[in-house]
Amino acid sequence: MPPAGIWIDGLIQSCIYMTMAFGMVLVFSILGILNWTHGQFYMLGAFVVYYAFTAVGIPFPVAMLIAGVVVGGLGMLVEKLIIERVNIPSAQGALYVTVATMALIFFFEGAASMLFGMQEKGLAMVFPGVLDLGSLSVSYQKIAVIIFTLIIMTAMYIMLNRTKVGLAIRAAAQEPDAARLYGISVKRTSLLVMGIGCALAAMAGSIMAPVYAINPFIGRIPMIMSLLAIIIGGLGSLTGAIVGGIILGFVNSVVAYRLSYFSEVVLFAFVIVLLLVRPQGLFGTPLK
Amino acid sequence: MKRWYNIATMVVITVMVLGVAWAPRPAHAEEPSIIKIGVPTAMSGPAAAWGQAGKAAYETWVEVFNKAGGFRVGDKTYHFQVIHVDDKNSPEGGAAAAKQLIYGEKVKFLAGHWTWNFPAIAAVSNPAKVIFMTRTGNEAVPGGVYNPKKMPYVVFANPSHEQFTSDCLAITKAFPKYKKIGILDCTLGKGIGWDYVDAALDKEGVRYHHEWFPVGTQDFAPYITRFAEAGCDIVYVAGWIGEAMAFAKQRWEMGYKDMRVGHSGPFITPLAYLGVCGKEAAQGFIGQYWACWDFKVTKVKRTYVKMCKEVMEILSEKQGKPFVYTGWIGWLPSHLLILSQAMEKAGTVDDPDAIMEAIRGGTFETTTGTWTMSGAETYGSPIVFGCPSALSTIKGDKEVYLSEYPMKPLP
Amino acid sequence: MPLLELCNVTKFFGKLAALENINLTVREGEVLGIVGPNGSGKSTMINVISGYYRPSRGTIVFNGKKISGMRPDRIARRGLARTFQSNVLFEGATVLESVMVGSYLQYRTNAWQSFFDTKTYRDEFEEVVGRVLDLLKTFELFNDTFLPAAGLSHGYQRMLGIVMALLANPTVLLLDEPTTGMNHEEAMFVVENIKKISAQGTTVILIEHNMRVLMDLVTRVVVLNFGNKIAEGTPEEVMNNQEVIEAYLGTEQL
Amino acid sequence: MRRIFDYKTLIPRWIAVLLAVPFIILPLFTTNLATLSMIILSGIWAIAAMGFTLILRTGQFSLGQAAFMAIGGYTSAILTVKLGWPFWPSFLLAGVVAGIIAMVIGSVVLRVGGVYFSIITLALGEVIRIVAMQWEPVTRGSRGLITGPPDPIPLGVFEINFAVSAVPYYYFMIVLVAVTGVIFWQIGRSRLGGTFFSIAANPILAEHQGIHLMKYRVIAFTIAGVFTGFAGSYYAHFLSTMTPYMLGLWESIQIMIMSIVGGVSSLVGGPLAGALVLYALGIYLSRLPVYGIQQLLFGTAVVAVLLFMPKGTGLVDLWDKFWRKVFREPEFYEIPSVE
Repeated sequence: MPPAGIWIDGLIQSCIYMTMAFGMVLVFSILGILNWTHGQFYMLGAFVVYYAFTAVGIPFPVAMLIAGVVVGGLGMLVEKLIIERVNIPSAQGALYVTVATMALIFFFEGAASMLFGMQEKGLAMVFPGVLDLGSLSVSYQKIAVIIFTLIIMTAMYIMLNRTKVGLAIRAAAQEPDAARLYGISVKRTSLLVMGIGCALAAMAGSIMAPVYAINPFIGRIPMIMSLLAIIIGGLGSLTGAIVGGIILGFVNSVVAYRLSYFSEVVLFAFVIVLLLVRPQGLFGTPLK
Repeated sequence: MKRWYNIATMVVITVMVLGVAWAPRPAHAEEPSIIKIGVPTAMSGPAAAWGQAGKAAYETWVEVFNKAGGFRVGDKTYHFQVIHVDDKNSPEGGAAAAKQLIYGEKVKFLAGHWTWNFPAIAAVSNPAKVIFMTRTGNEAVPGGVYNPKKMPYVVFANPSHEQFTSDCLAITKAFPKYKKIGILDCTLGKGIGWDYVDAALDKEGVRYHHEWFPVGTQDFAPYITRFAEAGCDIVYVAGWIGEAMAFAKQRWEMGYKDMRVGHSGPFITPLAYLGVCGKEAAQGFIGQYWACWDFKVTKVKRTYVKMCKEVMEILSEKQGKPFVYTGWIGWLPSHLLILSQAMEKAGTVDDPDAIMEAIRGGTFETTTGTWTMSGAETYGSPIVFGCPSALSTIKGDKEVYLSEYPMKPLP
Repeated sequence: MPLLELCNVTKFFGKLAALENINLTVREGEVLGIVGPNGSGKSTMINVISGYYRPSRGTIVFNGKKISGMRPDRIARRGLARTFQSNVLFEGATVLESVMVGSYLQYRTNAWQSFFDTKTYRDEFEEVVGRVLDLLKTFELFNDTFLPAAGLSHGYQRMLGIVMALLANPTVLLLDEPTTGMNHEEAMFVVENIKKISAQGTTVILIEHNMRVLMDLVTRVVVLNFGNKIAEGTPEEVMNNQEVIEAYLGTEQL
Repeated sequence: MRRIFDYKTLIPRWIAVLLAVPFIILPLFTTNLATLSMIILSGIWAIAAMGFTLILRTGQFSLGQAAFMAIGGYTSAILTVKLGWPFWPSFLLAGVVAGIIAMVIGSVVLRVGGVYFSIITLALGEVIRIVAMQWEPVTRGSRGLITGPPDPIPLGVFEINFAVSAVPYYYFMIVLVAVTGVIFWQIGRSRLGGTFFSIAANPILAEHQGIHLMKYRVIAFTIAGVFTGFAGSYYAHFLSTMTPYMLGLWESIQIMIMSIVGGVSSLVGGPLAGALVLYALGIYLSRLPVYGIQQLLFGTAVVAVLLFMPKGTGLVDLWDKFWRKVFREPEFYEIPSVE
């Protein structure tokens, strides 16, 4: 039985992967494409918060919201200017979107390393201090991570289930054609969803900014991890994304604790086997 | 009308792009009195911070060195010129950079300081009879790629495993109270002769525990816990800057406050650590140190100290804020000093064999002290010298001299 | 012995049974019509026979071989070709390309012969092309040979589908609503061709809404409703069958 | 008549040869290593991209191509360094091994389609990389294997020596690309290409026409694997080193981008165009002193091609347009006599 520190760590990781994967699946369920740039939006979110907090001196929660808005807007821009124009209605469409978003990975990383430099930056001063509980101790930052993630997830839940927008989104996700009949503009919905998804990625990044070091390349691992989380949960299933994120987070940290550096091969092998025996994941709808 | 405007802009853009693309590299004057030194170093990737900070320092130092009169061979005066090429911090990048420097720039000397792409660069430079002064290299262990018979044109400052050993010993000498040292490295560093480090530590009676983490790890909690369970009270991180910072921060957050952390690299600036780790967590963080004017054990020639200080001042003025990175001092300047003195001894600048002859077993004044090529009994090669593992630690927001451990050849 | 035989074939989608205990025997050389209101399981039946779906229960025997549960391509190789209602196009292909791809089963030479472009392959290729162009001529598609298939009218796309099915040199041809979306002339033209085909000894099973078409084409009719076979026999018998009339009056006016 | 499935690449043979001439005579003008190695490497990437395009022709979208390069590279590196084989046999064996592994993996993995296939190949690539990383005794882990140049080929009086200059590498690269190109071109025009095309265009219909999808997907995957393996082996020996991080996910992405931007309408022209243009772009941009600008402009260029070229076309189709303009070729190619 791993010590409590490992479980807390697993919880923290679950929080990132959950938030990331949720945004990704949201985009996938509406646009039907995987946004491979998701990790770079995570990175940009972290940088926005960093500068908003250190340079401008905006309080952290506000800075987080700002990051969400800014990067969400950026995501909408990407959707409007690139994805929408590249995503032609044919078998090839998804292919071109994949290529475009993957090219954007290089674009954003290059831009970030030009603008912000490659040196590690940090926000350790946001919630300094450690809560000491005798045997184990938790830093206030990690507590903040958990709280913020809960807030964001609840907000998403309310948004999706209690508001007209959310209704429209879910409708467009389940029955695009029917939704069109009911006068829901799928175009606008997908634009909105892209914004929300990227905002979520940015939020994840900004939550993590005080915990990890910030550099232009921090987006890559979370991107792949949330991809795996989605596969575990099942492509296109929102609950799947959350559950997958939680599973991945804990598995990641417990396996690393048991087998140290063999953890990554275990993860990938696990996902390959899962894809072969049950491609639809835990919650996805079975394929023909 | 508008169409013409568009076409015109298109043309302009194309011309500009082509201009940028085909722009010839700045032509290097080919006077005989300039010695070109190729420096394959990391300008991108996780070690970019070191590479970029180093580049500025090296170029300034070379200016200062040339201004001070360069060096004389026979009756001619020679100046150095350094050409940096990004090796993308990877072996294939290093090989490509070395090829570009040797065949493209026609350099006769390489001086680099990265570890895990040394073998690739050496494989390119050695057949071309290009003298490669490397600060650290992976493969100098018996059975490794480096073989003094096959690679007569490679000069080591100190191979990776020797540096790590010496660092660990320096730490344990500095803090006798720590009972067990944990050694953390990225899986990238697995193959660089840790078994020799272990042998040396065993001989000195130091207790240690190894851990490796996969590339790109951000979350070190599992490894911290494993170290804690192994009873390590000080951990030496042989990874990149970011990883060392993350480790220090997270061990603090997990409540292992008295688990001390050291790093195999020098500080760029302590402020980065304060930013990433937080003030308390960064206190007592150990890094490498090269501000030779503080050295207690190793004696350094005053002129060199003055030079280095001058460079630091110039750079501070240039960037407007104090330039506190001292890691560069032990690297390129010492290589170039050894090279210049060897050339003076050999009386030639373009006969690699003669120069290597002068280097073998010779004694040289460098920015890190006086070194006699002392590797003979270690590697069966007389072309390995040492470096002091000089350590510093973070106090407040300053980096202060801690201790040093003059390198002795390994058994 | 019967050429094609379905016994107790059942197909469930989730809980809902699209086909229930269908028993059917198809004799050599006949033209069998399958009729029924929308959603009565006609297309499902074709899909089950051609292997697109595997039946939940029951067996399908073709030429004395059990084909239920086989992959579609294996079934097609045995000489059981089909057309699709909508999905008939190779995206981005011209008519000729489509039929050339469709003529996969026409070749005896293997892929490597075609790769090395041997004499035998070239001869066979010319021969196949000739056959293909003749077929295109008979179906009035020759003038469009080099045009993108997507540009054809709906009716002609159907004909293209039939041509491709024929190129799988079938002994049984399954036609899924071959004449819907055609005007009367086109429909009649297709009917004529189907007659020709069956005259050459190919057994034809077709789904058809248009009773007039059915009447002068088929020798036997099977009526499906809610996945059950409610009647079987010559068109006349079926037309006078009370149950059938009700089933139809319930849905569409005759 | 044989041209119907590559009717979009209207380049007659003599034009193709004509285009090759400048590359063949280039070393007469410059033997500058930077230039030559740029073309050599883009040739290597072009071969890998051809493999990707071939797999794409069967409607599958592989994100693990660099892993097959790695397999090839490691095979020949291990054979030459560890077992002391000469280069040429190990080069051939590298392709064979990569092909066999591709066949085995493909016959398991190709069952899942679409984005699942992409992700599973991505994961496989990572696994192969990690294995190369951890399998110290054979692959020397992260230290990598230091490979030598190919052994000299004695030609009567003088001998072709790879150690001294890049020109032999260059010419062997040309040969390799030419052979691969001819084979892929032939595949594209033969019935095999047609079958691949049909599987990509409409798998269901193709299956009902009697085409065994799985079989042909595995064939395509294997062929791609073989040539990618060759490319990988040559890559390892040209860079004189083989490490786990040379060929990872980001290289797979690079291969894919080259193939798509070059244009998937042609099996050979597209990858060549994509690799040459994009790799050259990358090299020249990496001369700029500002770090990060090369990734920035690279991404911009790719997105620009995707946005401003007609959909479904890549750089190679620019040539196509030009050709039609100049020679008044019809949009859909007339078939030569059929009788």
